[in-house]
Amino acid sequence: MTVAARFEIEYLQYLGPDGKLVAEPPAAFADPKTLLPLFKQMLFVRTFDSKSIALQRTGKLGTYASCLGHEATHVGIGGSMRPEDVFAPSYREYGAQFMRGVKPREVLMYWGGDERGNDFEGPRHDFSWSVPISTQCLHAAGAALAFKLRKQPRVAVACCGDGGSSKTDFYAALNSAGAFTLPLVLCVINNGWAISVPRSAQTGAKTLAQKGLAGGLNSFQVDGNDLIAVLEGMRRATELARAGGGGSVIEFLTYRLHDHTTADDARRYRSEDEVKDAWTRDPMTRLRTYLTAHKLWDEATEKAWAEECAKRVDVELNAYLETPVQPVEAMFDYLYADPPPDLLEQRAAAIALEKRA
Amino acid sequence: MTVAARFEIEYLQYLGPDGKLVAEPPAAFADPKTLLPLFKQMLFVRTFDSKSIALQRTGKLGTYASCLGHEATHVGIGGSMRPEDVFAPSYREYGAQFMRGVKPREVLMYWGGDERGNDFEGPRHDFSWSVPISTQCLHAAGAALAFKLRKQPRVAVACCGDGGSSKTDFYAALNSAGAFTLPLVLCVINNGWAISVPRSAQTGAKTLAQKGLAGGLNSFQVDGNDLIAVLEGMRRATELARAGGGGSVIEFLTYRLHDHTTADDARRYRSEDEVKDAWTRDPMTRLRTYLTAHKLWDEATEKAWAEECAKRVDVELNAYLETPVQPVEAMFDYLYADPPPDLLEQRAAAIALEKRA
Amino acid sequence: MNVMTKSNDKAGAQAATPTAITLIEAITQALAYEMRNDDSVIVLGEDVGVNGGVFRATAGLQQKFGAERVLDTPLDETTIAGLTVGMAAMGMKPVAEAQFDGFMYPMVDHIVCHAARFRYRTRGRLHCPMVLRVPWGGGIRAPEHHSEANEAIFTNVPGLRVVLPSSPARAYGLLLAAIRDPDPVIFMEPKRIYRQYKEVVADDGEALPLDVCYVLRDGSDITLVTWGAQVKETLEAADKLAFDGISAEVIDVATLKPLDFATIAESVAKTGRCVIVHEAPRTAGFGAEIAARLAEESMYDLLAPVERVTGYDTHIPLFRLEMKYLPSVDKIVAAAKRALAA
Amino acid sequence: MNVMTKSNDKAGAQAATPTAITLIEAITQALAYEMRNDDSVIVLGEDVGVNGGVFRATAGLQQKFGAERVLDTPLDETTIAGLTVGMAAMGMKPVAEAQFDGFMYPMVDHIVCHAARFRYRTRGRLHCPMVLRVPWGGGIRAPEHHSEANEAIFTNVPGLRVVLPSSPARAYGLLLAAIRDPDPVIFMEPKRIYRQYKEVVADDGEALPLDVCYVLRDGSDITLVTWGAQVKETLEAADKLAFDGISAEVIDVATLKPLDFATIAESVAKTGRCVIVHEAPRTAGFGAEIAARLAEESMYDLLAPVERVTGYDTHIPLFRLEMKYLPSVDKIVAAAKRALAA
Ligand SMILES: Cc1ncc(C[n+]2csc(CCOP(=O)(O)OP(=O)(O)O)c2C)c(N)n1
Ligand SMILES: Cc1ncc(C[n+]2csc(CCOP(=O)(O)OP(=O)(O)O)c2C)c(N)n1
Ligand SMILES: [Mg+2]
Ligand SMILES: [Mg+2]
Repeated sequence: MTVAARFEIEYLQYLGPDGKLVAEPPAAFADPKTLLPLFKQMLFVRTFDSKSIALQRTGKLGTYASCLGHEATHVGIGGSMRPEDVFAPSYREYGAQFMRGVKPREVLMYWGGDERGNDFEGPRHDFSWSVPISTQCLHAAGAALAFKLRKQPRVAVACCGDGGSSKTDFYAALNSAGAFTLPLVLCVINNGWAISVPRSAQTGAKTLAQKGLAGGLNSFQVDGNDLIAVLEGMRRATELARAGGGGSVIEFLTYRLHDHTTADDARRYRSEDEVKDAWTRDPMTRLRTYLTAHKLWDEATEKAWAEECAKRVDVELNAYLETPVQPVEAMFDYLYADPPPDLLEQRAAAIALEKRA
Repeated sequence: MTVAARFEIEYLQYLGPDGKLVAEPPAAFADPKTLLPLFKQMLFVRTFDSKSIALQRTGKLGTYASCLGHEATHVGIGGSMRPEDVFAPSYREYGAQFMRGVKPREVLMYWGGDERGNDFEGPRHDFSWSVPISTQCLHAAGAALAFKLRKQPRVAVACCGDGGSSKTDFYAALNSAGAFTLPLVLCVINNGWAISVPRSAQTGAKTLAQKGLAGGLNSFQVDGNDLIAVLEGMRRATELARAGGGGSVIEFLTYRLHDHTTADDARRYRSEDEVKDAWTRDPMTRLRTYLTAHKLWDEATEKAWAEECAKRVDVELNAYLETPVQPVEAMFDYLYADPPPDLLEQRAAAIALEKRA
Repeated sequence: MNVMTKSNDKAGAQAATPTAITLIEAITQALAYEMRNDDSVIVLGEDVGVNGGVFRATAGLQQKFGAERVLDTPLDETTIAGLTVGMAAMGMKPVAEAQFDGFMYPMVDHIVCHAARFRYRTRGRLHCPMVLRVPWGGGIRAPEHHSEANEAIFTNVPGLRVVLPSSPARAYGLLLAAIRDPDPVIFMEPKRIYRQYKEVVADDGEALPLDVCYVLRDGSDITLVTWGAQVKETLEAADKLAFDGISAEVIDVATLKPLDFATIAESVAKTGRCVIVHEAPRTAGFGAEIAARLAEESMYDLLAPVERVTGYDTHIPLFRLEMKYLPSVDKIVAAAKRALAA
Repeated sequence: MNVMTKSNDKAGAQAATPTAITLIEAITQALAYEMRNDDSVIVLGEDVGVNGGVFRATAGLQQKFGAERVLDTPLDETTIAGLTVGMAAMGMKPVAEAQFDGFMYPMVDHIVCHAARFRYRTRGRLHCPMVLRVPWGGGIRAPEHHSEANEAIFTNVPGLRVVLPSSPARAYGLLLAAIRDPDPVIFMEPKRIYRQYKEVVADDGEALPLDVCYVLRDGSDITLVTWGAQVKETLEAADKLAFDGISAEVIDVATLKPLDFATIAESVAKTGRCVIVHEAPRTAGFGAEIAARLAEESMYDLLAPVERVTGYDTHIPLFRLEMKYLPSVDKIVAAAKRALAA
């Protein structure tokens, strides 16, 4: 038998669910102190998330996609990028976006039905939220191609879900990354579910990481609830990309602890037991244990920080709630740089109608 | 280091370019006699191909896609299927279609600009030619899903090219095959070129076969110029599929010895040397040598068979040339089972216009 | 529940005293009926199984008919469209769901190049008896891409039917007809009125005719032509006009393609005036085709210029502004009055 | 060759005495000009590199500008569209090619959901300065899917421009304008007339205005409105009509979206009659929008019903029958005479 090619999919894990190391952490993250600011950010994100859900329940926000349980993956991804890199999120990676400068009020504006949420102050070149699943992966590939052609040492990072890894755009992105040797990192955030469809129904592949082999990419899995593994995975992938070595597919294994969105009721399709079990792998708990063991965290600090988070989130919530609706002409004003006369006529008519009303 | 998954891509080859065995042939094809009818079909296809090109050059045919050099792959694929299986070709696998009962005159009708070429007598359930690259792969997946749901022991076989393996539809097909464990065989016919774009520009993957790993499929390469390897590869894949074991991706390594189509001029983008070199791996020569060595073939037989082929092809050519153009109403008559009144009015108007002209 | 079944009726009548149901329940009822009636009918899409669809259109179907009749697909619309075409060509009757209007675009290739062409391409050897259902249109305070009225993408494509019901009864009857039709049907469901009101719809398996307009209200002064969710606003506008002594005829186009222009022409021949209402952007929306036919065939009947009340030529905004984008009763009444004043 | 260059003109004039060129050569000339002029312009597509495109539109560009400016992509239209959107959002000006009209459908999603929306979605923070070029229409005896007139797919989509040149000069000037436009442009090239005739087109980098109709011939009795390859038949029909003493005004719409209806309205105000000619299927083709505008805004000017001369409401047949499908000079003349007799 002749073998034409051989492959292995590696799995990275350093910090186990119990907060103990299961492997020697890589040098860059060996000092637990480096993790502290990220842990604080994870806590902030969780506060933001629960307050946003509450806001939605009171009717003051539209449908909202929770990020509960994804904090290590999201914050780790955002924390591994440089400002000049470009981020192409799907719709729940607030942790990554906050690390890059997007404001919580902007997230709320978006889910609150206001386009201005996408006009965020975070890196002005970052892509906005992408509702059509995985299309952002190809935009990131296009951005990576632009960086390569301009010989800029920038990396494009896109996120999609386990469901999103079935989407043809995801495959197109990894195919392009291989064909053009692009500085692209495709982060597949496998949280077990695509709304009601379990990971097992999406594909016959043993891992989602191995999809990267189809494009000849650097492909591996990480424990997405282990911040160290997330950081190390991203370090490897971004360094490779920045050095001209091409693209990666990283599968982050985590879990969606909340409903898909506030419009969903997960009890219809998954068991309480599964969720309970997933909580035992919560990214927050293990990191708290680890940092506490290293005397970098304690209950008092947590309490103080929790209060601070609550305060900061409230500021953002209020800023969102106080933002007046856009004027009616806003629906005409950002369509073309050079709007045609007919459109301007419609705009004038819409304004006139408002005045009459 | 933890390894989450390991893979190997096997390469099948039995008959080397010099017509000598490089490995023990599998039992099913150990008797060279089994190859003889297929070899004869390969010769027939080659005759058909050269006469079709000649016909195009005289203006009696539209653009035509040659199959020169693909004979072992095409005939081997067609010869491995059962009548009740379904075949979803791209546009140049005449060898496979002839094995299934499609008539050469039907191929000519199609390239001659007449839809009736698609109304072929070959298995009435086979898909017609598919110009939009690789879309047929998903139709085959849909057919395979139908077979599975109806618990029919039928297999769907689709062909696409090396270029076609970059198409999102191809990825979608292999993803579905894995997700639903479908009786689907995806044949990637890697002939080195997609019009002017070389295989190397399509993807960073080392083999095209490994794309199947993305869907968890049975994935391997065969020497597509070696009829035995083609038959063995197809045997493995169709048996697996029929037994409920799911889908395969087979990469057939061959070469497009002609221009892409008669509308193309390959000298613009590839070297004469490359083509000369490819001729040394011609599927016909090696099989002829092998069968001759086994006293199953000789020059006289070849001459007689060549004459027979020429005669048969001429009958088909003439049948094609003598087929009158469809009446103008043919463009209305096959659109809906139940055509709406406006369309019938347009039909009447078109007929009236014809009469006046 | 009083269950009545005729032994020779495979599908069976489920309830002797049908209760009033919403539009979305009518969809579910039609799907269930036809799945009982014809075992080649297969439902597929994202979340259509255990979850019963994000709008609950397929609620209970997987429990009733099994996982081999109601399939959750991988998350890819290209996949759904391509599998549907392939299954249909093999003689099944797949009813696929696109989760939202804004996610149909990856399906366009398989619909236009294949579903709409199989019969034509093979001179009738193969064909595509499939339905693609999709929740359509704005007004439910949903996120981006969940509110699009994109029917015009399909109306220039030969070989398709484009159907848009606007009441529980028509949803039931037209969906049955769509599934039974041997050609591909794009079945767009006005999600804004999924649960707007209830209507008694007998689960009798009676299809309603495709390819015809439904005259919902007779009138003599002006013809209001619309489809989908706007039927409601249009009927309300007719009420308002009646209050002012104006008699408006209201036509629900129901099947956009092929268009039953005869019914519209007949009405305009009577009224001499026409307002076309739809929520898609104006330019090259399907309303243009109706206005064009009037300009070609009803010129001498028209007593006033045709009016279109439509979405603006911009994207439907996120929900804080979306109601200002959509046609409203007031906009329709104003257009009708303009036409009447002309 | 007498080469003249101004040192302050990056793009440079290539030839002092411009020779007559075909429409496809005008495309190549415009691409080359703008690639010299602006190094953010990138050409990408299937076979656009060494091979210079299947129609030779990009012939010589890779040799001239290098493989980093002219990119052969993997064979996937979704890929081309998605990469183009991503590059454009980063400030490049990609000019992508779809190899044939029938292969554009997989691009619809990225065009409609993203190219057309980036500016709107982000309130101007990001936008998509891209052009998608595509050989368009029938009549070249090509295989299936190589002959489609599918402009209507895009004309209902806000945020896009849809441009269709019909002469070498307009191909050059409008393509330059399209590339320079900061918003996405679908640039459809009538492949049937790629090499039909030559015209002197100075390589001076002068763009022609987008968003306006071009009046190609003045007339007073009837207005003939068309675009793309049918401009030729329409002009010939005008000649024939002139022979019968009928003075036809001929308008090349050129930019379908946004439509310059004012120019058409002005002409019809003068002539009172209008024939719209296009090769796409009639129903919901873009001609419907023009007829609709006439029905709304030019009713009182019209002396006769509007006429449309179009492809039939069926797929363009394979080439043995295709010419019977397309509008012809005779069909146009007949329609004009009907309008004049009305
Ligand atoms: C093209 C498209 N199809 C369908 C949807 C509806 N939808 C929104 S989220 C979702 C599931 C996504 O699952 P996954 O990719 O695993 O991401 P997760 O939500 O779990 O983070 C679906 C089907 C969509 N947004 N876009
Ligand atoms: C969707 C689509 N895009 C582009 C084309 C034009 N085209 C026809 S054949 C071809 C190359 C195909 O190459 P490959 O898949 O390797 O098959 P081969 O022709 O070599 O057998 C291209 C680009 C097409 N037919 N369909
Ligand atoms: Mg998920
Ligand atoms: Mg090839």
